[in-house]
Parts: sequence; structure tokens; C-alpha cells
Amino acid sequence: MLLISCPYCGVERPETEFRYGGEAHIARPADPSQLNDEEWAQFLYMRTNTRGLYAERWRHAHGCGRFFNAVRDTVSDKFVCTYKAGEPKPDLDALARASQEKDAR
Amino acid sequence: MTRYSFLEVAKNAFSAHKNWGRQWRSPEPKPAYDVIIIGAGGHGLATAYYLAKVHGITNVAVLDKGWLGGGNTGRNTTIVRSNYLWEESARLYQHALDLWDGLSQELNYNVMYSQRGVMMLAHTVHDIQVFKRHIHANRLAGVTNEWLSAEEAKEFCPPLNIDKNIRYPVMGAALQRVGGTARHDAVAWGYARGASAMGVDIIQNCAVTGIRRAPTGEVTGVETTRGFIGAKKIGCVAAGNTSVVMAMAGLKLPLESNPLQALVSEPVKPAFPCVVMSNTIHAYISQSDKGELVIGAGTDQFVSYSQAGGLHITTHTLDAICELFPMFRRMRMLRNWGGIVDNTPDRSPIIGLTPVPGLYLNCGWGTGGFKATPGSGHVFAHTIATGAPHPVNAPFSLDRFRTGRLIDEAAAAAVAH
Amino acid sequence: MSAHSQNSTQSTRLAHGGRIDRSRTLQFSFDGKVMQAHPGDTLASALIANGVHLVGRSFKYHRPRGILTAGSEEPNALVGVYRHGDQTPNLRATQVEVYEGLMAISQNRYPSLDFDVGAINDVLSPLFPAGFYYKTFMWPKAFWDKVYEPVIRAAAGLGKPPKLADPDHYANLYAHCDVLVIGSGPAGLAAALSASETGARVILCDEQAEMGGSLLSETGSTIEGLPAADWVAATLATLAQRDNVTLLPRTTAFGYFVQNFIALAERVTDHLAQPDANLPRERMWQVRARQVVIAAGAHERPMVFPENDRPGILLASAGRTYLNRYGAAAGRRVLVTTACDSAWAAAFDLADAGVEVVAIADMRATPPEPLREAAARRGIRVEAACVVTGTSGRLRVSKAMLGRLRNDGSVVSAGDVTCDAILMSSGWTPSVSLYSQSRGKVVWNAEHEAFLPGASVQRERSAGSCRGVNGLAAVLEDGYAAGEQAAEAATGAARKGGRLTATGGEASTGGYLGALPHDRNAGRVKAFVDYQNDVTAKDVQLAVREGMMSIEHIKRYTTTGMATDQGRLSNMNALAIASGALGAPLPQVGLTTFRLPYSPTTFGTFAGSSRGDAFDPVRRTPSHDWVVAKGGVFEDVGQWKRTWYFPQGSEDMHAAVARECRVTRQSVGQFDASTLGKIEVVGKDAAEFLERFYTNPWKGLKPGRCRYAVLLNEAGYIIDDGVVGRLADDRFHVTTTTGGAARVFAMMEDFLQTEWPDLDVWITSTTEQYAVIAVQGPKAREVIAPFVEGIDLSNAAFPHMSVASGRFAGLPCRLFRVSFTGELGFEVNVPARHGAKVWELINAEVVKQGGCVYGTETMHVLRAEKGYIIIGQETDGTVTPDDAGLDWAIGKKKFDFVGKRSLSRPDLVAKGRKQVVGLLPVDPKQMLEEGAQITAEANPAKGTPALGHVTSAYWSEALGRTIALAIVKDGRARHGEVLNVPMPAGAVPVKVVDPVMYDPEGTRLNG
Amino acid sequence: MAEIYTPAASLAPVLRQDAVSIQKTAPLARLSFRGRAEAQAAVAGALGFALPQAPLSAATGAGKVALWLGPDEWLLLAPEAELEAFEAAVNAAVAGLAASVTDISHRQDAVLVSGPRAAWLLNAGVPIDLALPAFPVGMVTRTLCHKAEVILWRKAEDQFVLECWRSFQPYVLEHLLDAARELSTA
Repeated sequence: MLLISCPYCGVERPETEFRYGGEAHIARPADPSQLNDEEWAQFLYMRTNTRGLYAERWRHAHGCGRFFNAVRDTVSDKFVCTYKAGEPKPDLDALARASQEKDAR
Repeated sequence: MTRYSFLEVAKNAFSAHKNWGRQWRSPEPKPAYDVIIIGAGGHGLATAYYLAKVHGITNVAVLDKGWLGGGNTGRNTTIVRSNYLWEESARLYQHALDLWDGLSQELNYNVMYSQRGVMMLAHTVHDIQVFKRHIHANRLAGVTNEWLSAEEAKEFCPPLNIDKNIRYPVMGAALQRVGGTARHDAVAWGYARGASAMGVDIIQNCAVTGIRRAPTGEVTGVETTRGFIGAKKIGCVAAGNTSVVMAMAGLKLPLESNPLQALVSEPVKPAFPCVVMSNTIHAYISQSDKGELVIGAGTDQFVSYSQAGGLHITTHTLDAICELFPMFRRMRMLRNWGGIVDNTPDRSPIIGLTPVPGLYLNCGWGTGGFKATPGSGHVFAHTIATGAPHPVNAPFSLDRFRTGRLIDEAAAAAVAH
Repeated sequence: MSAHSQNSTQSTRLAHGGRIDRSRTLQFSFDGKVMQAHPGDTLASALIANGVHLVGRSFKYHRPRGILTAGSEEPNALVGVYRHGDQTPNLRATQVEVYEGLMAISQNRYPSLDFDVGAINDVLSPLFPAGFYYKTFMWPKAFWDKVYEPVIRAAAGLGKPPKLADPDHYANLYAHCDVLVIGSGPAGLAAALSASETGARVILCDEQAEMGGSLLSETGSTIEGLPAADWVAATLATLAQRDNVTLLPRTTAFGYFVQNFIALAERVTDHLAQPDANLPRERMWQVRARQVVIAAGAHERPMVFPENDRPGILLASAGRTYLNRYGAAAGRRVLVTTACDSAWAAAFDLADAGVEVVAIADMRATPPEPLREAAARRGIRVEAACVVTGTSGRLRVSKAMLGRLRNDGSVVSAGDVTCDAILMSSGWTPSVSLYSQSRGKVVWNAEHEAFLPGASVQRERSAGSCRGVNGLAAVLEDGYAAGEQAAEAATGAARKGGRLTATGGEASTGGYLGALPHDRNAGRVKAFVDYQNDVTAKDVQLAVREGMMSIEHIKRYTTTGMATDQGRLSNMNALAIASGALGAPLPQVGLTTFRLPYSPTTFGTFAGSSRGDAFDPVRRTPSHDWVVAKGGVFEDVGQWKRTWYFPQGSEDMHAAVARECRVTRQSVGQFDASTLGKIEVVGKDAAEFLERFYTNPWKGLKPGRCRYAVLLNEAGYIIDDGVVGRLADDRFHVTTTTGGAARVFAMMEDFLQTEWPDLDVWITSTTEQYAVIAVQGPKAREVIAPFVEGIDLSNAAFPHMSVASGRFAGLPCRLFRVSFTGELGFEVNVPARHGAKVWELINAEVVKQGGCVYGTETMHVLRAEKGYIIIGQETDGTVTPDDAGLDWAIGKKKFDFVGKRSLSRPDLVAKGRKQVVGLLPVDPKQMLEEGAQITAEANPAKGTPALGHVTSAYWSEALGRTIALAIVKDGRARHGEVLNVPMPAGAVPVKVVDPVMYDPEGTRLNG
Repeated sequence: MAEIYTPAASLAPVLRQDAVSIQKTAPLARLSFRGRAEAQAAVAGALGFALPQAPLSAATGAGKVALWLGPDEWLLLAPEAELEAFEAAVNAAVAGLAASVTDISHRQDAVLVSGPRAAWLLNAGVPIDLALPAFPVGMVTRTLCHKAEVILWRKAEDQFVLECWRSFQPYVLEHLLDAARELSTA
């Protein structure tokens, strides 16, 4: 069971309080009718499903109820950070480099 | 290839079993092959086997980043059945079931396919409706599947608790008698041995790090931890790691990789005669030839490549097992492990062509790929060999996510009133 | 002989020594034979004290087996223990604590342990090499299921499964601590001591009944000036006094999960003769620890020599433990054979206790001089460069063959020795299992010839012998430092830098990995690597010969390391044998993965209190108790109990439903609709939000009016429906399906928070705020009118699809004029705590009007007659609004709504989609079966694609015939066509009709 | 001030032991308040005190309670008899502002879990750390008890309010009573 830091509650809570929301930063198109079928399928279904640092959505469903985003390493399952919805996507490559350097030390 | 038989074993007993040969070769990779299969799991090895056997294409390499059969092939609960709802699915899994029957003889390797019967429990009125729909659809499709009352279900599986007062009483069951289990490692090894004997190179500890394409777009080979290997065609059968491999070719897929757990109990004398599945309360159980209760648990909710799931998932499954089989409450978990399953939005696999010429895809088997192993390999070999899908896998194209022609096996379980 | 019991059965119990309570004698039985023991004994120690070594039969060859170890890694001494009239199989005799009346049985033997017919397998063993079953049993094909497999299965398995439902209960506890210390040997105790001194919250757990680990078997060592065992007692007393320390004996840390989440299994009552029924049998501790100290110790390795499996052959440390901790001698004439120093201590302790040590055979050419001197002082014969090359004795070892190791590696006979026990040691394997479970990568250490923990991946550190630290003083120092460091890392408490002093317990040198050389016919002898699974050195070599190059393949092919000890005894020896066979360095061959659980863990411990009604919440509506009293029948819908039907007298379901349908259409019916999801949508943008969320238009809906709502997923398929009432400009009362309530709420939150945070809209679930009682039928108005205040119920003022707030029986109420039956209908929403009362008030009026209560089945029939769909029945996640005939519910002019774009995808606009229709069997008495398939032909060939399927099928009392709903390819264009429903007994012809089969004009709604 | 949660006089305790007791509470007026900052500030007018803005905190005064449940969500409590007046007052206070006020008085039921082993008992099903430093007196949170969502408010070192949706209460109590069994042994 993961331990997740909720950026709204300011505490770490067990995973069972949360619901996963899939890959983060996939904004719904402002006007879906402008997308062709291929583009719409990309939005609907295609995911990077990254092995490594992954930006993903969580909802503190049995807590404060808020959706927020997290960067997590999908190999170690460790969270690098969590941040409020609407905040910009962190630079995953930079985070990956930083975490490698930390490991090297 | 030495033909295996009891006589052969007896003969070798006289030489203290010192004269057995290798079951498969472990060659160095050649500079190039006609076909490279990425992933030496059951599906990949079966693909190579049928490429050689059915299509005469033997200049084939199967590459794996680890040891053959080390992914989901060696980590699943070995359930074999074909009673899926949609005609497309039933045809695909029945194709596999037809190949399971006789596979030991075909491979000359005992894969221990045991038609113990797979029984799916109905706990609600809605379950009954769904299962009966399966049964009627299956009958029309020529797939066996029958309805049992709760009492008949208990007769078929005596440990089953059909007390009307439990939280979700058993209201009946759908039984596929020809369903059952097989020995997962043996399936990988049997196909490996058969493929290797026909000239297929199985190259283990060889991770693919890139997919090379010509300026015109078609594939030319793969970069690996053991150097570049050329190929005219590449089939990706990388299960949970498919997204990672296909990203090397610039493709994003409708996949999420999730941890899926399974566990076994300590071995006991025969206690459980069949396979029982309960989707409603999440319990999947059978007993292995060795005597272990083999139990499938659920997937974790998040994307992960860790091959390790959460404790609460295991706990949830064992709650359910203990409710359905209260005498097993005193049994003990011996081993618990995880695999990485690649799930599609409609919980049906993708088997077919990709937008990249020469690159073929077989993935998205989610939690149920083992049962399809022979059929999957067979139709994928056809797809690679001919450059066009076999009629059985044609509906399982990647393009269905654009057109909306999904084959949704999961949605039918939705409950509402 | 014990001084206390002249008639004692304890033939090899020493006169004194050990930590058992000799003042009391207990009776226990093994295979029906009654024996004696003392409190403090394990079943294994008691059996050894009674001279019993033969305790089981091996898995494959049914070889007689004895007690090998003194811990949870025991592979042989697996027994069944009776409790509550049933037996629990596969318990390790080394862990079973003896209590008065304990009944244990041996396993995997028939008819008896002494004479087991399965032992024929041992004679035939040349036919059963590793993996033989992959090469055989294939002909004739049908024999696998019918003959071979049943025989294999009957032979396999260890104990017999429990047969009865387990009457015990199990507990769960979530716990948090600063430092979790796993293992209470010297390192663990020191760590717990130093960590808790800082004030950190410490949990110390140990698998054994008594804490202290190896110190409980020590002789001659001192810590802080006290004999080791006294220091243990003093330290435990100190720890017990500290409020910040939790001591958990009999508690196995079995799983190490991500983010320092560790699962412990505490055995609470198994050791008690008469446990209080209120005590749980076991408890799962789910511990989140800031820091973990793994002090798991090391496991002694067996020596892999021919016939190393006879009863009476034990690990040296186990022999020493039985002697020093339990006062039981493993034999009267003991041979000690080893490759390392530590086994010598066992020999010395035995000799000092008066047991004859026939020899110490050390395979090293020159064992350390101090050891040889100590042996000489005791008059023990020492054979250097000496190995055991075989043993004999049918049910107990009686003789050992010795061999001399020559410089060229060959072995020549060095004669036989008579003995009734052999203590062996190949050295020690650090226990890296939990470290490995924490996802750390072990590193080969050439000096220790062992895999040791590498870098920490989680917030943990290993301490003591599990990380290769050797010798008592060093282990204590390591443990103490680890405890301090862990506490500092967890809480910031400064280290004091204390240390513990110790004497004795010197570091052990030496050790050997793999199969020992011998002078026997290698093809004929068995030297066991994995005892329980009967895997021999030959098997490992065969696997390599057959091309299994990965250690994982070797493991799976031979099953070595897959027994209930999870390879703790066998892994390193198997690896060394494989390394030799492959000609590859050992670290290159690699180690198999350590999987949880560390020790087998009871299913019930996982399930805890989640049983019966506590397995999953049973959600009951306010009318529940009334329905129970009236004999109503329930169905499970999600977690809810909904009333299915109300049989009266001798009615069966069909009769009850027919009556409920008839009465409702004739006069009035009452139905509990409380389970429907309810969501209050409030804010100035509420209408805009619903506009974007549901397919329908909302902005034009006037306060006081309702509308049927359809919800799609982004893929364009129907996933929910309901009725939405506008209470005010900025307030809507939304209903969902019962099963969809939570999903729809979460989906609304998702869109509001992440896609449209600019909208001023908030949602609140009110599902459980209101009891909802539907009153449907021509007399509905008469039923509710007496209670309603402040709402004009006339058709003009309150037409179909209206909503109003008012009072009902004096209570605040939201009244809806809606119908899911096609009749005049109302839904009364009152605060839930008043629901039961209002239900009864309404019922009294219903009865007056000649009406009835009805359940979900009648609801289903009535709505089907009207062609109303049910989500999950007519839809299955693949049905679009157009398929369902709900095109009218789409706001065509809307810019967008969830799922809109998908509705124009190629397959969703393609011809030939399946559409909802009504079906009337040509024979009006013929019931269709839900789920039945529909074809054009009466006798379709196998593989004929179905045109559709029956989604709902009922007896319609109103129409006096059977009816059905179905989804059928191009269904709307087929009205009037006759199709077939092929059934096993023959096809049923059906006519396709409009789904609205009753009162198509809808006049009854406006009654 | 008087405690807002009072044992239901008409009901016998669910559990009464020295170590821990469980008592159902009398009905209350409960409002779910959600809204933007301006409305949050305005609610003070109806409450007589400001909404607690610190996560997981509670504010009390004048016979009313406000429990922080989320950054835009509070549970407002008042005596049962005051429901209609309270709802009207809160609605009036936020009139014209971006907010939602919804009566959920009947949606939830509460029990008081009291005694030296109260935290221990709750931890049989509640997965969060209930030690005082981690969960001090006055902290309130939504969390889980086994599979049921609960609101947990620590009223004193040895007393908690445990509130959940009404249909889940029997489930929560069944688990707690099962866990409490061993406390009755010597």
C-alpha cells in the first residue's frame, strides 16, 4: 500500500484513501469537434505509460476529495512529488537526473 | 531433438540421466534475421514456433531482456477457458482452446493441460443475467458453457460454501468443463524446445534498447544490449513492457501497465477439484498438481513496472476466498508474487499491424493472456508471415480505438438499477 | 533421566539445563502416542527429548525424515495439529509450542510413518529425475486427466487440508512507529535498546515464542558482565518498562512493502491449551515504520553429502539449541561434521553435558588450533580434511561413512563410525530475504562467500549477522549503532554513541557451498539440496545439462527453493552446484527472487474480521426492518439490500410479481427507491455544468420541473441515467442509478475540479439524506394527498415531471412527480431518519386504496412494458443513445457534452448497429430467457453471428402475455419481423415490436 | 460550551468496557458547506466564528462546530432543533456568493469511542496514525474504517467522534465490536 502525500491536507496518507486518475496533464480539448478521429483516439486512449517518472492524477477520495497530481517512479513506486491540480507539470527529465544524482551520492 | 517418452526416461535412468541433451540452444545472435520477436514469453515463443512450423520461416530470433518465460508466463494462475462473451473473443480463445487440446503431443512436452472445468460464480441477479448471456452466446458460437444451480455448483466443487446467509450467496455458476489449467513453465519450455529445434534462435539476457527504421519508415532491426540485430519484420510481444518497447518506434498505445498479484498456499492433499472464479467478489482459485492452492488476486489501481502489488489487494482476495471456502481460512500463503499486466480500455488484446511498416504488435492481454498462448502465437505468426491478420485476430486491430469498434469484455459486468 | 518423573517418556532429556519449566510436566501425543514434555518445549524439542526423530516423509520419494532445524525454516518436521475437531496441516514442529493435551500427527504417509507404501518411489527414483513429468504421461492423451494426473495429485501435497469451517477469529491492527526492529537476537535487542533510549517509538518483533534469538542457546558468553541469557532477561525487562516500546514475540515480519510498510503476523493463541474464545487466533499488524532495522540473523546450511537426510541428522546449531535451550540431546552418540567453526561449539556443549561425541569431522585440512585444543581437552576425536560420504539406518541414522579429502580433491574412505545423530554445518547464510523484499539488491561478498545487503532502497538498515557481521561483540555493536542511527533518522534524536561489551561468542570462520566431494557412485546416491521437495545435487546438475542456464529456470525445473522454507536452507547450496555445473562464477549465476511471505502466513490472518456481514458493508434502506417483518425477499445490488419481491402466503416469485404488477396498475403500488444515487448540484453555473455533463439540454428547464438525464462516458456509450429536478435557478436535485451513484459523483468532481474549475458549482451527495418512497398507480394521488402540505397536487399545478419542496406528514419533503412504471407516480423524499415512519404511514394509505408494496422485480416488469431501459441490462457499456432509442434525449444544439465527439466516430455512426426493441414471442405463454441470442434462422449453424440478444424478459400481467426487450441489429427497421431465439430445446419465434408495449400514448402518466 | 455530540439518551451503549466504550450520539443539524473564499468568510456571520482554514482542523463556538473536510468543504454542526434556522442563517450569509449549502443532517450518524484503548480499537480498522503527536486533540479528518469512509474527530486524548454515512454504521460497528472482543479477556 503506497503512502501518498496529499498537497491539500499536508499529510501522508495510505493509498486506500485515494483513487488513481491515470496519466496527468491530458487536457480535454476545448472543442472536441475540431479533432479528427485519430486525434480524438489519442486523447481518449493513448497513454505514455512510462517506465520511470510518470506524472499521474490522484484523488484524495476518502480524504479532502481533491484531485491532485503526482510524479512517481513507476519502477520503484516512490513518489518524487505531489502538487495541486492546475500547477504546471514538472520537468520530468530534470527530476530524473536529480534523483539519479541523489542515488549516486 | 530427442523424443521424450517414458521409455526414453527409463533408458536414461541406466546412464544416471547423464545423456540428456539441451532442451533449447542458447546461441549468439546472428547479424540479422527475417523476423525478430521481442519477448520470450509464452506468446512470443509460440509465435516463433508457428512461424517455423506453419509458415516455414525459421530464420527467426526471439529476444528477451531476461530469461525465457520469466514474465507473466511464469507468474499467472494458469487458467485456460474460452467462454468469453463477444463472438470475436470467443472465436479467439476457442482457437486457443482447440490448440491446447493436443498441445502436449504436438510439442512432445507435457504441458499438463488439465480439463478440470472452470466455474464462474454468480452472486447477484445481474450476474445470472450476464452469465446466461455468455452461455447462450457461447452455444451459438460453438463454445461449451453451461449453467449450474448453486447445488450443482457445490456438487462440482464440494468445498464451495453455498449457504444462503453469507454476504454474497452463490446463486449459480457458469461452467466450462473443457476449461482448466496447464503448467505455465512447461508451455514456455515446450515452445522454446520446439522452436529451437526448427532453427529459431532464442536469445536471453538481450534487452532491446531501440528500434531502427529506414528513412522510408520501415523497420530494419533492433538495437540491443548485445548490439544491433537486423530484421525485416519485428513482432513485439512484450506484455507489460509493450509501451516501453513501442515508444522506441515512436508509438503511443492504449495501454496501462498494472501490477497483478497471485499467490499459492502450502501444498496439501487434493482439496479442490476444479477452477473457481468469482468476478463479483474477486476470488480465483484452483489447486496445482503439486497440491498448492493457486489464487489470483486483483490489480493495483496505478501504473507500475515493479512486479509487486499492495498488501490490501492480497487481503481483499483472501477475504473472499475465506468466505467462499471457510475451511481454507487455516491454510497458509506460501508465496506471493506480482506480474505486470498491460490493460487496454476494452480489456481485449491488440494483435495486428501498426502504423510502422514491418512492425507487428501483440499486447493488451491484461490479466488473461495465458489461456490464449497457443492461439495468440498461431494467429500472430500468420499476421507476421503474411503481413495481414488472420480472420480470427482481424477484429483485434489497433485501429479499433479510432473507429470505436471496441470488443468490450469488461463493460458487460457493469451493475446498475 | 528427569528427576521429576520416574515414568517419564523423555528418554533423551538431560537431567538439567535448558529454559524449560521442569516443575511441570505436560502430556501430548504424536500419531496417537502419548508422551511428556515441559512448558517451554516446542513439539520438536519434546520429540527429541522423547528420542523421536522420525517425524515425516518427504514429498516425492517418501523418505523417512527427521527434525533438521530448530526454527521456522524447518523443511521436514511438518505436522498436523488438532484444534476444534479439525487439523491444521503443515505446521512446523519446531514452532509448535507444546501445551497440555496437544495432538499432532505426521503427514504424507500411508498407512503409517514407519511403514509408508509411498516409499516405493524411493526405489523407483531413477525413473523420476527432475522434470520427468514434462517428458512422460503424454500417451494415451486421454490418460492425463483420467489417470496420470489424479495419481500424481494424490501422491503430491503434504498434509491433509482442513475440512471444517474455521471457528477462530482473527484481528487486524494498523500501527505506526519510528523504528521497527525485526528480530530479537543480539543485534535486534541491542538496536531496540538503543533506539528506544532516545524516546523513539519502537516495535520489536520476533518469530519465536521467546525473545533472545541465538543468545538463548549460548553458553559461556557474557554481555555487560552478565551471562548472555541473563542479559536477555534484563534487557527485555527494561524494554517492557518503556512506554515507547512494543514487544511482539511469536510475530513474524512476513512482508516488506514499498514505503516502509511491513506486515507482521502475530500468533496469539496457538500455544494455549484452552484459549479464551474472545482472543483472536492471529493478528495482522500493518506497520508503517519511519525506519526499519532488519536483524534477521543468519541460517545455517546443511551439508550436501549422500544420504544427508536420515532422521537423526540435524543442523549443528539446532542440535546445540535443543541441548542448551531445551535440555534435550539429539542423540547418545553424536558425530559432528562441519566446514566451519561454529559447529565445534555444539560438539563441546554436548560433550560437556555428558553426551558422547564420536568425532568432529571437519572438511578443512587445518581447523583452527584453539578449537582442536578445546576438543583435545574433552577427549573428542578430530578428523580434519574429512567429510561424510554416506549414512545408513532405515528410520534413524545408525552409521556414517567418512572420507578423507585429498589434495587433488578426490576422496578416499576413512572408515565408518557408528552414531545415532549427526550434527552438520556448512556455514551460515545471512538472511537477506526481508532486505530483498524491500527491493534492495543483494551484493556478492567474496570474503564472506555470501550475498549481503547492498544499498538501502527503503528507509532500512540491516544489522548483525544478516549483513555478514560475525562474532557476538561485533554483532551487538552493530545492532546498537543501527538502533541509534535509525532513531536519529526517524526522529532527529541525537545519538549517544553507547556500546555494549561482550565476551565469548567468537566469530566463526570457514564454510562451504555446494555438494561435498565423495567416493560414491554419483549417479546412484542422493545428496539432498532441498529436503522438502526432494531435490538432489544430481537434479540441479541435470537441469543445467538440459539447458537451464538461469537460476530461475533451475529452480522451476527442479523445484529447489520452492518448498515451504522458501529456499532458506537450499538456495546457496543449489546455486553453488549450478555454478559448478555451468562453469560460471556463482554471483554471475545470480540468486532467485525472495518472495513474501517470509514464513507461510495463515489466510485467516489476512481476512481478519472481514467475514460474514463484515465482509462487505450491508447497506440497508429505512424500510428494511419493515420488509423483513413482512417476509419480503431481498436481492443484492452492489452493497445495498433491495427488496426483490413480497411473497404473500404461498406465493412463489412469479405469482408475487404478477400480483404486484396487477395491483400497481389497477390501484397503487409502493416501492422503496432510497438506494438511487442523489446529488445536490448547487451554484450559479449549475445549469451550465449539467449542460456539459449530461447529453440533455438543461438551461431551459424551469425551476419546479424535472427531466430524464442520460450520461455518457467520453467514448460515447451510456453509463448512467436518472432524473434531474430543478429546485431553483442555482440548485438541482440529480438522481443516478443505484450502482452508479459513487461513480457519477466522482466523475462530476473530476470535471468540476480539473476541466471546468472556473464554474461556480459544488456537488454534495444526498443519497443517504433522504428516504425515497415511490407511490405509483392510478390511486397514487389519493395515497399521498392526506400527508402533503404546501403542494398543489393537481395535474395542472403539478404535472408529470415536476418537483416541489413542501411538507409530508409534517416533515420537510421533496416531492417528485415522476414515473418509472408508466402510471401516475410520485416519489416522496423525506429525511432518512423519518423514512421508516413515513413508509408505514404511506403503507396504511396504500392498503386503504387496495394497493400493495412491490419490489425491484415488479419495477423491472412495469418499466419494461413501457420500454424504459435499465442501465446494465439494456446497456452493457457498448450502447449509444441512438442504439437505446434515446436520441431524443440529446441536446442537438449543444456545443459539447461528455461523449459527444465520440458519437461521430466511424463505428458509432455505422449501419447495422444493434438497437433496443421489444420482442413478443409468437406463443404468448412462451417465456424467453434473458441473455438468449437472436438469429434470423431457426436453426443457425455454429458460428452464426447473432443479430442480438434478449436483455429483459418477463411475464406481463398487463398485456396477459410474455414480453421482452432486446438489442437487435438494425432493430428499429425490423418492427414486425419475426426472428428466432435458438434454445437448446428448439428455436422460439419472436416478433420484433416497438419497445413501448403498454399504453404507448402515455395517457396513464397524466392520470 | 456544551458538547455538540451527546450520547443518545434513548440508546444503551453499543459497547461498555473499562478500556473502551462506544456510544451512539443524538441527532444533529449537519450542513455541508462548499464555496469560494468570499463565501467562506461570509459563513462566519452565521456561525459566530470563522471557518477553520488549517487543514484537518475544527472550530467551535456558540453551540456550533465547523469541521474542515477539504479546501472548499466544511461540515457545519448545530443542535438538531436549530436546523431550519441554522440553514436559513447560513444561506442568508452566503446569499449571492459562490457557495453551496446542503442539509445532510440525516446522511450521517456518529458514535463516540471513548476510553484508554479508544485509539487502539480504532486502529483495528482505521489505517492512519492515531498517536497524539500525529493526530492531536482537535484534529478531524475523513479516512477509512475498513472499507467504509468515516469522519474521525479527536475530542480528547481518549475520546473520538466517529461519523459515517448511515447505512455504513452497522458495518463499522461490527468490525469494532469484533476487535474489542479481546479487551474483555483477562
